[in-house]
Amino acid sequence: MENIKSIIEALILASEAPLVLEKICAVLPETGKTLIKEAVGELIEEYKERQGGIYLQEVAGGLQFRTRPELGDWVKKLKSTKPASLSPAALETLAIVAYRQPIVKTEIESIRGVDVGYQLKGLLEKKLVRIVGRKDVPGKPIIYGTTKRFLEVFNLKDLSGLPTLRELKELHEQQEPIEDYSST
Amino acid sequence: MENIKSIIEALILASEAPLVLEKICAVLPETGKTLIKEAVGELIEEYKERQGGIYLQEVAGGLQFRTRPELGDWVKKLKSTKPASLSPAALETLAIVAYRQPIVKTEIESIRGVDVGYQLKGLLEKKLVRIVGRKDVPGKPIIYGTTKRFLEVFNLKDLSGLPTLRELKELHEQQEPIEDYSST
Amino acid sequence: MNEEHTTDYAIKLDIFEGPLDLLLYLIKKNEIDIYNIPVALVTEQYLQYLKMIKSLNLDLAGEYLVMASTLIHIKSKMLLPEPEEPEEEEEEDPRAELVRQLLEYQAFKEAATNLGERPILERDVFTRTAFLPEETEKSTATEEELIEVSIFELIEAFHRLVSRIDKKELLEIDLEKMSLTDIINGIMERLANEKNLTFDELLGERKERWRIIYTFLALLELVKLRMVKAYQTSAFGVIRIFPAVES
Repeated sequence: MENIKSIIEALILASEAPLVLEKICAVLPETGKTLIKEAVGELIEEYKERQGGIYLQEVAGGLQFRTRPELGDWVKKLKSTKPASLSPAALETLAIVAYRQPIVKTEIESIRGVDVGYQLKGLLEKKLVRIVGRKDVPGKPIIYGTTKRFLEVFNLKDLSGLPTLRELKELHEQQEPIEDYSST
Repeated sequence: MENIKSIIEALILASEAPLVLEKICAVLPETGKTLIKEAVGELIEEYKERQGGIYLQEVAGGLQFRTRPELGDWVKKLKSTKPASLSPAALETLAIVAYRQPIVKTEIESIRGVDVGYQLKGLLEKKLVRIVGRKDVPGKPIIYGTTKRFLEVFNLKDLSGLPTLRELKELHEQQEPIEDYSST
Repeated sequence: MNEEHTTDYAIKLDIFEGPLDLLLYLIKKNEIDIYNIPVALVTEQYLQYLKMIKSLNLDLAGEYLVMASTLIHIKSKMLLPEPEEPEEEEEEDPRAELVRQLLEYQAFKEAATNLGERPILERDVFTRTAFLPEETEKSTATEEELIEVSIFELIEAFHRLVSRIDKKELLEIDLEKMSLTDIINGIMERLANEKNLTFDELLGERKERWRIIYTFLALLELVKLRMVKAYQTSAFGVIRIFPAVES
């Protein structure tokens, strides 16, 4: 019984959606449904009695680990420091600015083939890209470049530290091994 | 104390990445670091003693709930996706980067005796290895190192958790110990 | 080398990670002391292995050949007679460097095995992957937020763009139906002003792939029509284009 409870507990944590009884039964075909139900009940009870920060919640017909509702404010505080990642579109725009700076918006757009206004705004807000000046052509378009923060985020001493396309190609062009021996 | 432990437990579950001590401190500014460390240590101990299906693992400098390694086969039965495995060639390359970082490609190649471009590319894509910078020698070769993800994937608290190399013990320099939660 | 050995190698053929791995295998198979390698024996078996690969028409990585020459070099050095008068400093064993390399590689091979045997995420251990209710709420991230993206992703993004551009350019020609006539006229116009031009000069600064292809096609057409003459001073030398008729 102890072992079954442990397995169920592990399954609940690892499950991508609330874990339904049928899935537990499928993993443990040797164990009767009644026994599984009993183990689940005991697990729920244990977490309830323990009064810790997490508990087992029956949700959408399945089981899931949840944080105790009373602690919601603390959890929200944690979430406000969540690291942001860049969308592929923002990353591409940033890459063009980094490799082709100083550069104006229309030049970036001719490379990406789409409007980049939204991405540029986001990159300016994230302080990864800055306005370097204005180009001396009709319309005086804004010239963009990368910032010091850009170097910090990417752990670069200066722009010459950016890997070149040639270096990337060198990694790309290596021949593939004949077979992949999986490590078990 | 009970309450602090509960909050920390909830934070660990809610965090998507291993939760670092600094974040706990940021959420609980009123509580001293020593007290938080103590609570973390107790939590780890509790889960260890409980011998359930889940436990608290110190990984990549933070804390994370993980399923017990012995139950891996059961959990795998639940998961439909197969983990991408590393070939022996990739593992060798990764081991060299892990033990000898910061390191450049030619150094890895002189140890393995073969080209490692293909392996490096794969490890970069899997985010197990990252570009750290450029070496200040002619040609400015790219320097590689392991990532936080490497520690996460290999269930390591930090790089000092790697076992020392058998034949190279005398050459291996002592790693400075990094903050230890459980020792308080 | 008898047949039995031959098949033995054949089985082991593609499991070696490189010349050092193969050498370690030979040392283990022959129960040799790594600090006192009988170079002649190991070299013979090593070369036998390379022959095997060749006979099977498999690609042999250059590194294996480099190691073969290293082994032969060490072997020949060991055959040299000892110097009559021992020098001040003791002569280093010609095998020393190879032994050091083998030991180092062996240590990392072991480390790699250890890594592979650790509890690995998504293979032996698992974490929470399900969404929790709080996560659906929008985070109120500030401008000082951390950004998690690596420089490798940045350059990969750029690389994707560049490779996309090449294809796009070729597509654009089809769309715009760029006419060969335009380029032919352009070439003839330039040749009227300048006595002769090289292919490079014809292209000028504009070296997009489609332009190179079209300029080349235009030249072929002009040569066929006997409107220009192309001369080359030597094989692979610079090609000069002259107008067929002096204007």
